[in-house]
Amino acid sequence: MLKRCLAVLMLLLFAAPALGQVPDIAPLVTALAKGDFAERDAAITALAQSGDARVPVILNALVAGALFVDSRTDTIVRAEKSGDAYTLTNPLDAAPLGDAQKSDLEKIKVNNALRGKIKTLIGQMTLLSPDRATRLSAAQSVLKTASLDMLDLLKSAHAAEADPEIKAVMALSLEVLTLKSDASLAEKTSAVDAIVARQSRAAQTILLTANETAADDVKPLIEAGIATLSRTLGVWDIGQNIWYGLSLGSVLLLAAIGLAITFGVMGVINMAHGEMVMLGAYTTFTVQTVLRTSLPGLADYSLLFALPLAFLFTAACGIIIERGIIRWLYGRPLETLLATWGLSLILQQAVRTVFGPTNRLVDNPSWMSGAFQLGELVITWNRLWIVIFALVVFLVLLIALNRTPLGLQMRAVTQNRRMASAMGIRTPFVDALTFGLGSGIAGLAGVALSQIDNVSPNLGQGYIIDSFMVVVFGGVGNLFGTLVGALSLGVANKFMEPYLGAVVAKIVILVLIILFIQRRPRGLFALKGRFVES
Amino acid sequence: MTEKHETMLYLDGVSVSFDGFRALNNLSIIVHPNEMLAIIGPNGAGKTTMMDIITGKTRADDGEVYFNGTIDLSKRSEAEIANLGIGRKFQKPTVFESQSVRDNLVLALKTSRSIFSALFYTETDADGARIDDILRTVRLTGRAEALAADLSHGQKQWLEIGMLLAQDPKLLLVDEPVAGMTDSETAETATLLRDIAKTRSVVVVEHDMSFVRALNTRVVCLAEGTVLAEGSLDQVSANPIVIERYLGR
Amino acid sequence: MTDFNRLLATLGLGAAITVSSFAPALAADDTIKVGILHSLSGTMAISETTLKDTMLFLIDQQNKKGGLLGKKLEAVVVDPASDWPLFAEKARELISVDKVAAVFGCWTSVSRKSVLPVFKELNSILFYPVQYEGEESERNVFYTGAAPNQQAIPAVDYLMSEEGGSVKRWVLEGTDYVYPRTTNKILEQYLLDHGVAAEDIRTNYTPFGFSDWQTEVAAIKDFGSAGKKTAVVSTVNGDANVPFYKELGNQGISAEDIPVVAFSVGEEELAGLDTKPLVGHLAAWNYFQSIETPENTQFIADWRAFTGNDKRVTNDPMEAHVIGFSLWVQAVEKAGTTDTDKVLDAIIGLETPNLTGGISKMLPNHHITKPVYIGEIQDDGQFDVVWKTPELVPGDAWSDFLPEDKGIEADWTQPINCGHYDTATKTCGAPAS
Amino acid sequence: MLTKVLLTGFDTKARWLIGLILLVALLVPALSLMVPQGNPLHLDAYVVTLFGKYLTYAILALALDLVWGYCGILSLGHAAFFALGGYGMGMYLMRQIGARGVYANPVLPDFMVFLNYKDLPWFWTGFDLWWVAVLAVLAVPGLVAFGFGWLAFRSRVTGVYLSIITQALTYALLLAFFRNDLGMGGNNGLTDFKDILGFNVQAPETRAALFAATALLLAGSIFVVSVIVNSKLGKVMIAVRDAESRTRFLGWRPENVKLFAFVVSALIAGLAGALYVPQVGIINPGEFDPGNSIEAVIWVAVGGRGTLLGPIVGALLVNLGKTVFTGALPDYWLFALGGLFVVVTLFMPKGIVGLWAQLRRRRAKTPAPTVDRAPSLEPAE
Repeated sequence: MLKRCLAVLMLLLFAAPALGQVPDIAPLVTALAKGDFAERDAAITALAQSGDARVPVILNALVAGALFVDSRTDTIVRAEKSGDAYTLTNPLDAAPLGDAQKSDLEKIKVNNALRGKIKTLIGQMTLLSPDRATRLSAAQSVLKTASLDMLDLLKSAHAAEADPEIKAVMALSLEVLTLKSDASLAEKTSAVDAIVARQSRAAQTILLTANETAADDVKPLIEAGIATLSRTLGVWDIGQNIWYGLSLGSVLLLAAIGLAITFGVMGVINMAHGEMVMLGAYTTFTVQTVLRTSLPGLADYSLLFALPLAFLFTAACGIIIERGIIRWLYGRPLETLLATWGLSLILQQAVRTVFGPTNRLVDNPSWMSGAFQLGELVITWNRLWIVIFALVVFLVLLIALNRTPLGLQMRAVTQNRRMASAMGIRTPFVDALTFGLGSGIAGLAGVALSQIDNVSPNLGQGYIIDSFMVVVFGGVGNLFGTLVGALSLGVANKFMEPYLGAVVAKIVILVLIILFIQRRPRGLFALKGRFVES
Repeated sequence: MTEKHETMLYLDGVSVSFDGFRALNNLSIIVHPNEMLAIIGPNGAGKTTMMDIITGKTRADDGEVYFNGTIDLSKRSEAEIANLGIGRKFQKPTVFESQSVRDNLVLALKTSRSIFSALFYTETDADGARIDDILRTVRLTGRAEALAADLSHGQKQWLEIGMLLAQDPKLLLVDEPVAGMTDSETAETATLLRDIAKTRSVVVVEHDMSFVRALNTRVVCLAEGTVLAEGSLDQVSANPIVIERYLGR
Repeated sequence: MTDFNRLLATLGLGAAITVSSFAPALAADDTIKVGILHSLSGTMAISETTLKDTMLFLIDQQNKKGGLLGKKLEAVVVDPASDWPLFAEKARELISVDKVAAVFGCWTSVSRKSVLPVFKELNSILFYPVQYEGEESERNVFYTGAAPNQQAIPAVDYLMSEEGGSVKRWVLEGTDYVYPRTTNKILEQYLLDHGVAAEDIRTNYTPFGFSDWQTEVAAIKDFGSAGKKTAVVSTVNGDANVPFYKELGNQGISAEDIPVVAFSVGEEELAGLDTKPLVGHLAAWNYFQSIETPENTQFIADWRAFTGNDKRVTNDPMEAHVIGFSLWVQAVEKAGTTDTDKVLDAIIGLETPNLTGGISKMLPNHHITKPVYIGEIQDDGQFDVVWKTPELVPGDAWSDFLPEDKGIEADWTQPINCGHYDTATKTCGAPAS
Repeated sequence: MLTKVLLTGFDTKARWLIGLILLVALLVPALSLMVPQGNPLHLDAYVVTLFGKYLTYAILALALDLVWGYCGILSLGHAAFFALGGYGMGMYLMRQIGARGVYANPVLPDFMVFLNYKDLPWFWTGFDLWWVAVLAVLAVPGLVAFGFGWLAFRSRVTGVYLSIITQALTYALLLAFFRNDLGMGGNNGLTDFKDILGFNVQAPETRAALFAATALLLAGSIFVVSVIVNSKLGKVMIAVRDAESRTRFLGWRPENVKLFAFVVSALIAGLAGALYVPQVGIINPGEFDPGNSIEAVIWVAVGGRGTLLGPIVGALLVNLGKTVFTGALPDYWLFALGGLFVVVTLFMPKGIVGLWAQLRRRRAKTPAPTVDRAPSLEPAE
C-alpha cells in the first residue's frame, strides 16, 4: 500500500519540472553507514535536502531497521528476512542483489533522536502525497515538530488540502507556528483562541509547549488558555476514571465469575480457580503458536479459536477435578480449600515443567492493539474488548443458568440435593457439569487476561484473592452480586488511585470490604428469609 | 382480657413478613404462669416463626412481645432472652453431638454465662446432684458418658428436654417433642411435660393429636400466621374453620 | 551432614527418605561442591530458573575442561521457593550440611539481605549476579551485577545528552522496594545536581505484580505533555513489566515522544512481550545478547546446545554469573584451595574476559569493572546498542552522588579491610565482621 | 478451685506431651553445646535453628487449632498475628544493633538513615527496651485480634465469609508493610540482627537458648490450650463450633466465646512469631502472605484438628518434608507437597493423628459417624 502510493508520488515528482536536475544520491546513501550517530544525522539531513523522490522509501527502510552494510561488498543493501537467510535489494532502485547470511550483514542503527528526525523529514516530504493516510501521518508528524522554516510549505499544503481532518491538523500546525513566529499580538491572540476552541488534550499539550518559549507578552494569553482547557479536561478526567474503573472491574468480573459458580453456587472453596485461569491463558498461547506455524493467515484471529478450546480444555480439567477430588468432599467445604490448594501447587509446577518458568508471548491481535479517542477519553482497544467480553460472558451465563434445563437442574441440585435426586436429576452428572462450567469460564477469563497480563505459571495467583473478595462482597451464590461487586470495587479503586496511590487505594478497598461485611454479613446481595439461615 | 402484667408470655398484634410473605399476621397469644399451652396448626402456619420471635432470633415488624408481664423481648438478643428464663427445644433435636450426654447438661446448667467463670468453673456438689437428677428424669443415667451423637432419635429429644430443665427456665417452648418417638415414649413425654407445667409455663407445638389430647390443656390453632381458634382440644377440633383449614385435610 | 541425617532418623522419619535425599552428599571428597541458590518456584522462578541453568551449564563446561584442582565440580541445587526466610535456611543448609565451597545465587535484594548474616557467620562466599541498589559491601559477598553507577547514572547521562534527546523532565517509576527506592534516591539527587527542577521530577511506586497500569500510564502521558522533553526511568520489577509495556504500547506512548529506560527489563522479559509497539524504548545493561563479539557468539551457541533450545535467549545476570564463576575458578586455582579466607584474598585483582570484548576485574570493594551499554528495543525482542561507555566502569558500592556517602569507600584488602570506610576520618563505619 | 481447674485441664495426654517437649528443650541444647563437634551425637547449630523454627510453626499451628479445631473459626489470616509478633521482636532487635549498623547511627536503623528519616517514628519509641518489646509482641496481635474479632463476631460473620475477611485482613497488612513509607523496612523488612538481651544472636549458646525458649513456649502453649479446652469454656467452644445457635439459646454468647479464643490464639501466635524472628534472622512482609496462613491451616489439617498433638505433628512433618524435598527434589517438590495435601484431605479427614482411630474403625466395619464439623457455608443450626 505504502509502496504503491510512494511510487505514485515518485512519478508526480519526476513529472514536476520545478525539480530540475536530479542529483546522484548514491554517495549520500553510502554516507548513512559511516561514523557515529551525529555523522549519520548529518547524512540523513543531506539526503533529505537532495529532494530526491526515492528518499522517503530509503529513510523508511532505515527507520524500520532494514538497511544493512553487506560486509562482503561493503555496500549498502536493503535486506528482508526470509527464513534463515536475508534477501537483498538495492535501496535505490529495488534491484535484487541475491541472498546473504546474517553474519554477512551489519545493520545501520538509528536511535530515538534520528527516528524522530526522520519521521519529521518524511512528513515534510510527503505533506503533498496523494494518499490520504500518508498525508495525515505526515501532517501529524509535522505538527509534533513544527518549525518556522516549514511555514511556506505548510501554508500551501493547507490551502491545497481538501480533507477536513488533515486540514484541521495543518491549521493547528499553522497556529502553533504563528505563536512561534514574530506575528503581531492580535494574530497570536486569535491563534491561542483557535487552539483553545479545539477543547482537546492535544491543544493543552501544544499550549504548554508553546508557553515554554513564548514571549512575555503572549504568556498570560497562553496561560489563560491553558486554564480554560484544564477546566474542560477535568470533567473528561472523571469520565476517564470511570472508564478505568469499569475496565478494572470487568477484569475482576472475568476473574471472579467462574469462582461465583464453583464457590458461590457449589460451595467449593476453589483455590485452584486461579490456575484454571492460567490454563486458559496457556491454551491461548498454544493455539497461537500452532496457528502461527501452520496457518499464519489466521494468526490474527487466534483468540477466536482459543476461546472455545480454552473453555473446553479447562472445563474438562474441571470435570476431572470434580470427579477425582471434589465429589468426595461435598458438605465439607473447608476441606475443599485444602485439596484445591494442593492442586493449585501441582498445576503451577506442572505448567512450569511443561512450558518453562518464564513468561510466554501472547500477541495482541491488531484489532486489540492501540487506542482510540472518544471525545477526550482515551480508550484502548484491548480494554474495550475485555469489557465487552466480560459482559457477554456474564449475560450468557445468566441466561444459561436461568433459561436452560441444565441451568435449572444445577440450581435445583445446589439448593436441595436430595430432593433433586429424588426427582430423577442425575446429581453427580450435574455436579460435574457445574464445576466444569465454572472452570471453563475461568479458562475464558484466562484467554482475556493473556491480553493484558503475564502468561506465566504465577498468573492465577495474582487474581485468586481478588476473586474471592469480589464474590464474597457481592454475596455468595448471587451472580448479579458478583457483577455489581466487581464493577463497584473497580470503580472505587480507580477513583482513589490518583489521590492515594495504587497500594493505599487497595488497602482502603480491603478495609472497606472487611467493614462492609460487618454491616451485611452475607454480602451485597444476600438472599433473605428464614430458609437461608436454617 | 387479662392484664399484661399477670401473664408469663404476652404477644399482641405481632406481624412479620419475609420478602412479601406474611409469616405472622396480627398474632396475639397469652400464656399464664404455670400454664401449659398447646399449639396446633398446618405447616407454614407460623408456629416456628412465633418461637423465633419470642426467643429473639427474628424481629417482629409490628406488635408487642412481653415476658413475665413487664419485660419487652423485642429488643433483646437470644442469649439475653435465654438468661431471662426462656428455654427452647427445636423441632429437629439439636444437641451437641460430639460431646457426652452429661457435658450437654453441664453446658445447659444454670450457672454464670461469663467467659472467665466458665473457664474457671468447677462442678459443685449441688450442680452434680442436679445433673444426676435431670439424668434420672430424662432416663439417660445409664448413658451419661455416651456421645450425644450415639443416642437414638427419641433419646436426643429427651436429652434436649433435659437441657431445658437444666436451664431452669420460667417458660419452656417445646417444638414437636414427640416426633420419632414410640407410643410409650410419647405417653411418658406427656406425663413429663405435665409435671413440668406444675411449676413453669410451657408452650408445646405438636401435630400428634393423641399427644395433645394427653397433655389435656388449653389449645390454640394457628393458620396463616394468626389464631384460628382457642379452647380445649375438643372445642377447637369441633370448630368448623379448623376442620376446614387443618384437620379436614 | 551426618548429624542432620541422624536427627531425621531419630525423629522416626525412616531411613528411606534421609538416605535417598542426602545420598549425593555422601559421595563427598573427590568433588568440589558449588551451591546454587535460585528460586525454582514461586514468584521469582520466572527470573531465577535461567540462572540455575546457567550455573549448571558453567559447571558442566568447567568439568569438561578437567574440573578444578583436579577434582570434578558438583552442583548442589536447592529451591528457596521465593520465600525469603527459606533463603537463609537453604543457605545454611548448603554451607553447613552440603559443605559447598561457594554459593552462586539470590536475585532480589531481600533474599540477599536474608542470607547475608548466614554467609558472615559461617564464613562462606556468595556470588550475587543481579544489578542492585548498592549501599552495601560485605566481606563474604561478590557483587557481579551492576551497582547504580554502572547502570542508572550512565543511562541518565545518555538521556540528558543531545544524542539521547536532551531530556528535561523525568518520571521515576518503580516497584516499591529497596532497589528502586535507592536508585531513584540517587538519581533524584543526581538530577537536581544537574539543574533539573524539582517539579520536573515525578516519582511513583507501585506494588509487586501490579497489573492495572491504566491510571499510571495516563499520568505519565499527562506529565510528559508539559512541553519539555520527558523520559521515564523504570525500575519496575519482574511481573509488573509486561502489563506496563502493554499499556504503554496501547496508549501509544512511543519512544520518540517519551522514551522509557528500564533497568530490570532484559531479553528474558521481552520474550513475553510483543515488542513491535515498543521499538526504541531503552534498557541499560552491562551486556546484551545482540552484542557481536566472538566470545558472545560462542557463548550463545554453547548455551543453546546445552539447553537444547536454539531460541533460548541470554541476558545480563547470566553474564554476571559467567564472570563471577570464571573469577572464582581462577581464584581457587591461584589459592590452590577452596578455603574461604584464601579465596577471598586471591580473587581481588583477578581479571577475566567478559562476553562483550572487555576484561572485567574484581575490585577490592568486591564489585567488578563492567562496560555500560544502552540498548534500544527492536521488533525481534532484542536490543540494539546505541551507546556505550568508552571505558569499563568500576562498580561503586557507595554512591558518590549521595551526601551521606561522600568519601565512603569499601576495601577488603589489608590494611583497611572494611566495607564502609570513611576516607576522611579513616575509620570503619561498620564493624569488620 | 483454681488448682482443680488446672489439674483437670492438665490431663494425662497433655502431661506426656509437655514432658516430652521439656525433655527436648533440655536435650537438644545439651547435645549442641556440651557434646564436642565431631562426636556423632553433636547437633549442628543449623539443625538446632531449623528445628527451633519448626517449633515456632508448631506453636502457630496449635494457636490456629484452638480457634479452628475447637471453636470452628477458620482463620485464613493467622500468619498475620505471627508476623505482627515477629515485627515487634524485629523492632527490638533492630534497636539493639545501635551504632553497629552500616551507617553507624546510634538511634536510627540503617534503612531509616537511608530513607532520610531524621527522627525515629513514634511507634518505634521504647523498642530498645526489652519489656516494651514483649508488651508489644503481646499487645499488637492481641489488639488487632480483639478489634477484628469484636466487629466480626458481634456482627455474626461466620463460615466462609469470616475466612475470606481474615484473608483480607492479612492481605491488607501485607500491602501496608510492603510500603516503604510505613517505616517498617518495606519489602526488605528487618534483618541483620546482632544481639538479643545482650547475647549475640548467632552464637551457638544463644541459638540453643532460643531453641529451649521456643520449646518452653510450646509446652506452655500446650498447657494453656489444654486447660482451656478441658474447662467448661472449652465445652462451650466445641458447642459453638458444632451448633452455634443452640448455644445461644442456652444463654451463652458465642461472640464472646469466639472472641476469647481468637484473642488467646493471636497472643500465642504473636509470641511464636517473636521467637521465630531471631532464629531465622529476618522478618519481612512476605510473612503476611495469605499463602502462609493457608499453609498453617494445612499443617493443622494434616496433623489432625481438634487435638493437641495433631497441629504439632502436622507443622513438624510438613516443614520437615519441605526442607528435605526443596533440597532433594528442587524441581519437583511442589508435586510432592501438593499431592500430600490432596491425599490427606481425601483419605485422612482426621489427619495423621486421627489415622489410628480411622483404621481401627474401618477394621471394626462400623461406619464413621458423620459428625464432621467443618463449618458449612451457612451456619449449622
